[in-house]
Amino acid sequence: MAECRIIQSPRRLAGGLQRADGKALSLSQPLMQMNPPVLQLALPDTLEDTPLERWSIGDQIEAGQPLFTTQEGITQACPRTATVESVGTGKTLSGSPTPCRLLNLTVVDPDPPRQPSLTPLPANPDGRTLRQRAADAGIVGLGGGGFPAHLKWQHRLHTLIVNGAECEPFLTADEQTMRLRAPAIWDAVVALMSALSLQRCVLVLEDNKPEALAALQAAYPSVLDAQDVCITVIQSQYPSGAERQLIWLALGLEIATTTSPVEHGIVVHNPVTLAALADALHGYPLTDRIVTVTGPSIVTPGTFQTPLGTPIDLLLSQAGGLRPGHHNVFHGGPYTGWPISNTAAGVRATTACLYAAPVVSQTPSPCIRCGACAEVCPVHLQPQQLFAALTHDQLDEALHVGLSQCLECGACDVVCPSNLSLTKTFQDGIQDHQLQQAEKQRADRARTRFEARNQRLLKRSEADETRRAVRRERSGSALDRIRAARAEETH
Amino acid sequence: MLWRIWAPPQSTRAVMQSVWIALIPGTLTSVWVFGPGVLVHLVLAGLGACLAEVIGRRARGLAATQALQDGSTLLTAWLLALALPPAAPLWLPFVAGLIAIGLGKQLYGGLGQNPVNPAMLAYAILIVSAPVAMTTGWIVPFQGWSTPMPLTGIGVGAVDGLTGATILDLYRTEFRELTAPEIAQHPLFSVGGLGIAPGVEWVALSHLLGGGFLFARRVIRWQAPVGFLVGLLGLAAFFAIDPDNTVPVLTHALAGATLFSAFFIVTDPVSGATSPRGQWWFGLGAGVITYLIRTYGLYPDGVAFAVLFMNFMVPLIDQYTRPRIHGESRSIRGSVRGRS
Amino acid sequence: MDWGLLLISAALVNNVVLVQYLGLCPFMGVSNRMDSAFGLSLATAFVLTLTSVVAYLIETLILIPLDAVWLRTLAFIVAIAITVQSTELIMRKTAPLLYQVLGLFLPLITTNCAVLGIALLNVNRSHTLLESALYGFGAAMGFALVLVMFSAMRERLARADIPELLQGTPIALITAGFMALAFMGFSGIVNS
Amino acid sequence: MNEITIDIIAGVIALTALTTAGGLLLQTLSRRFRVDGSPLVAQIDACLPQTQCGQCGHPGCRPYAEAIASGESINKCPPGGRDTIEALADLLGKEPIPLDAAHGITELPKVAVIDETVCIGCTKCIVACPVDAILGAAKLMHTVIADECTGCDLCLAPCPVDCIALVPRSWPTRDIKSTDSREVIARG
Repeated sequence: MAECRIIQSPRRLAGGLQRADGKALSLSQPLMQMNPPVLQLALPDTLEDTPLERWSIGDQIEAGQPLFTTQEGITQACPRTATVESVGTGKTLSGSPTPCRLLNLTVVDPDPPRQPSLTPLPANPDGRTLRQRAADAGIVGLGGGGFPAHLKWQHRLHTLIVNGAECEPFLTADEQTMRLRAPAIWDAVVALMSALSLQRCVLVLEDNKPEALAALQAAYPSVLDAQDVCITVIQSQYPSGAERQLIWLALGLEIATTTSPVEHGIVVHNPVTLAALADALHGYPLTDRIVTVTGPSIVTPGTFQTPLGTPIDLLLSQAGGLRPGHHNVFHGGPYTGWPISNTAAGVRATTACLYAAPVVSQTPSPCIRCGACAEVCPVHLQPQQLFAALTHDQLDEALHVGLSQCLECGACDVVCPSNLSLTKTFQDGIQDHQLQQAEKQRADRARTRFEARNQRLLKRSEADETRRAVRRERSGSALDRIRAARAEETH
Repeated sequence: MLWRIWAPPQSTRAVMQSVWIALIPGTLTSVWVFGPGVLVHLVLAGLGACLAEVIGRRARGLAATQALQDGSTLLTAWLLALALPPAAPLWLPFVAGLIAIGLGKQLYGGLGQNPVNPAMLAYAILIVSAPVAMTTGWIVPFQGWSTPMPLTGIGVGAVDGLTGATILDLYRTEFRELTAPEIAQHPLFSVGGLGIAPGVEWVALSHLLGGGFLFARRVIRWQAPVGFLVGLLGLAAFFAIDPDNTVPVLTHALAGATLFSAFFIVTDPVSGATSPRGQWWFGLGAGVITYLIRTYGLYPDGVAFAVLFMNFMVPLIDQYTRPRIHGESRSIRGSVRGRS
Repeated sequence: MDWGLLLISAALVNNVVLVQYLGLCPFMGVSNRMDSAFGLSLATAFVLTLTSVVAYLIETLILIPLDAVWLRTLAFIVAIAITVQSTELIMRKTAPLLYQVLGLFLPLITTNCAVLGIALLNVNRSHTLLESALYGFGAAMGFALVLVMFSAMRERLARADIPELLQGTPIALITAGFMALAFMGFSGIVNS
Repeated sequence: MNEITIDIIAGVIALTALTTAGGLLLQTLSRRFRVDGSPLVAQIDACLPQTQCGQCGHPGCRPYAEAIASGESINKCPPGGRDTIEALADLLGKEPIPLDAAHGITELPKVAVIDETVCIGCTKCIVACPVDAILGAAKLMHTVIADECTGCDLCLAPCPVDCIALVPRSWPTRDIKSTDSREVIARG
């Protein structure tokens, strides 16, 4: 058996946070299987084909059968054998004003699919087969991005980075997966490396996950050349798992914000995504994902193997429910999570964590320019300058000083002594900028259309004018002829 | 409870309070050296400052209590009380507190908005408009306890036990006739202490202690204080090649407001530069200008003017010392409106 | 006088705006934006140096021989106006890039009392030709320094929660006053 | 003539000579170094919201831009609101002024919708639309290309059956920053 190469990263983030990670909270319990009686799947806005036409109420759908396909080619399989209860519109997780279309299912057979619904792939699939399989099996970034995996593989790639950093406190989905499914992760690495002919693979782990490291080491497959593959251990620090930061920590390479890592031949995948990919190779599409339910307000935090579409309520009650009092439930971790307003909605592929914490009201005080935010900013922005510009209606200045480079990681919020909602302000600013760009494009289009119309009207009136002139001339000559004829008659 | 004091402060109030704590050793030493007048000044400056805060907030239709609670107003007053001459007439600290908060802070919209250091602004305004009260109210060290506080500016300097001169003043006036080693024979040097800047040196060293506390609590960074000391003492050391005609480096370091300013004035986050590199330049500039004013200027201790000048440089410094953003080839400079 | 000291004196100690209170109009008017401030500073540096020389030449070549020094102010105004206008015209054609930066500001400078003030001061201090040019240049540097500093400060004030009553010009005037106070610290550094 | 008079005359002659020479110099220079053309109108036009609504009193945004370039007030564009006024003030080096309420108030951007059951296919709205955002032909139902509609409301008046309505956009839009109309009234 080959030995796995383990490297200590010589780099550490300038900035970032080092706080108590709270991960033990949910890792003290073993992984539990969720068996929900109902499922609620939110349909993406843009669908290649809609289930509305294919399914009618009362129809039974087998587990693993395709439900719908998005425009990006991602096919979602039915998580469990179930009957269609209703298809309609309803509130989303975040409670955004535009309703989304929902597919409600009543589960018939609560067990996960036992038979592969797709044909298992041979040992070393080629790139095309692998891309097709990932799309058919619905493999998207399960770390939280939700970006379709097969689209990343369209680029010429040379390096695979497995993002096992899981730097945000309380999050344990990646760690639990690495502990329990290390062989599957390596399987996916082997398949990816051969199919995409990658030169190297770096699996990055934070140093607060010794169990995961041991599991990965033990499962290291002999087929992988230790020259090309290594595990890089980095210092536990938030947000070392952000894509560009991770690449820098692993390879010492800074990716310009105007380009994406795949354009540089580097693809980053989350271990949970890789485990799901390994299942897909054996013919099992993505039907379940691992969800951490944690936070100070959860009675018994833990990790749950959860069918997609499981109502959030159900998951929370499975974790012992919320403690008495006012609590917020966040989709994601304590720093990057956003509040869930509709807990009846179903779990998504990107739901890595549900974090519940008591509602705290903190009154913000004015910024005293202490610079604590700049100290922790992983991209070295000056959040206090961004904040001052945005709160005084100077979007252009905020963009000038790097608003669009903000990771929205929330580190500045944590350290701000004035309790300012910096990240929220930046998110709003970024959104405002996008709307402004859209407005500008509309204005430009309106201008061209207006000018084109004016040109057309001008041309038409000119054409009318010439036609009239021609007619006048012709009629003039006709008159002359008549006059001449009359004159002849009289003579 | 001790760990609470040592952990980095988590709120604006805690930041201000840690500066209070850091000021305690220097204040106690000042009382020991200059007498109880320091405490009276502290109270009067605090009253003036709070009055201005209340009036300013009320005038804008805002609640005054919340602003007083964050502790920044009292901090400004405290800094002023330590900067003013200990035997200055009693109206001086009160007016200084009023000016600092009224003109320096409230006009700009309160905490966090003021572009210049309120304490230094009040100091500069007063030294220009009340030079006698501001320069002659110095007590011979250790005689403060036996000296009555003057109630008005009249007669300052004439009262027994008062002296119109600090060590820096002494050097400035005596250089016309004497060399530095000769000046060091002056009786003022033998009052007590290390013989560098009698009395004041103990105050300065206490402030060093407080500054160390602030640094350990990560309330301040090293850049601004070190920049200031390098600027001031570096120039002093350079010109010390002519020891007869220059103030000794150690006197520059321990006399006047050098250490006090290094840790409590140039480190003010609101009116100072924000990035570490910017703080370094800010401190360095303030140090150099302080040296120039001390050596060549008309005013006895140039810190107030130097800090004020550098405060006006801060927007520029902030714009040109941003760190390079991760993934960018160079740092962003200037502002949108200054891009040309 | 030492030329270095002359420069420092003109730029800092006797700062044309904050100590001599000349050129306050552009100082308040063109400090809203930093790029304008840069432009005006460059234009002023150019014009001040040039007009200092021209004024010196008019003084020594025309006014003194004709014994018409009582016409100095008038003559200087005319000379400055002509110099500035012709500079603008020539620059517009020959150096369009430079004109883009300075062009808008050149006519403003014609009415900048700092320009006339420096020309008159040069005569009062009986500077030589080179000293006049240097003094003009130094004064322009001082003008540029405070203008750029002040414009950056005004940009910061635009991002501060200034009470509504004082927003804009009022707070700018107050701040300019404080800035003048800061420059008082330099008094005495160079005896002039 | 005494000496002082001679002095005065000499001075006046010298000054006159100086000014005349200067005037002539400037005249020749302005002839030799003439530059024409100004990109100002395009820059002003870029600040305007391109709704082509005519609320400013000009037939479209470009004509208003031309009017501004020749000195018209910058506060006559309600759809642009405060943002536009500030951008224009910035560009032209003027002080931002409140919106002139005589030309309307800033509202959330809207789109026109044709009630297709009522439309009689008269093509009058198609002629009125400044950006060709209405599709249709005579006697055939018309429809608005929502994505191209600027919400100018010029199609409302010509419609003989009142089948066009302005509705809020279905896609997210920026918060409007209108100048407070009360402020406009207060300042007369």
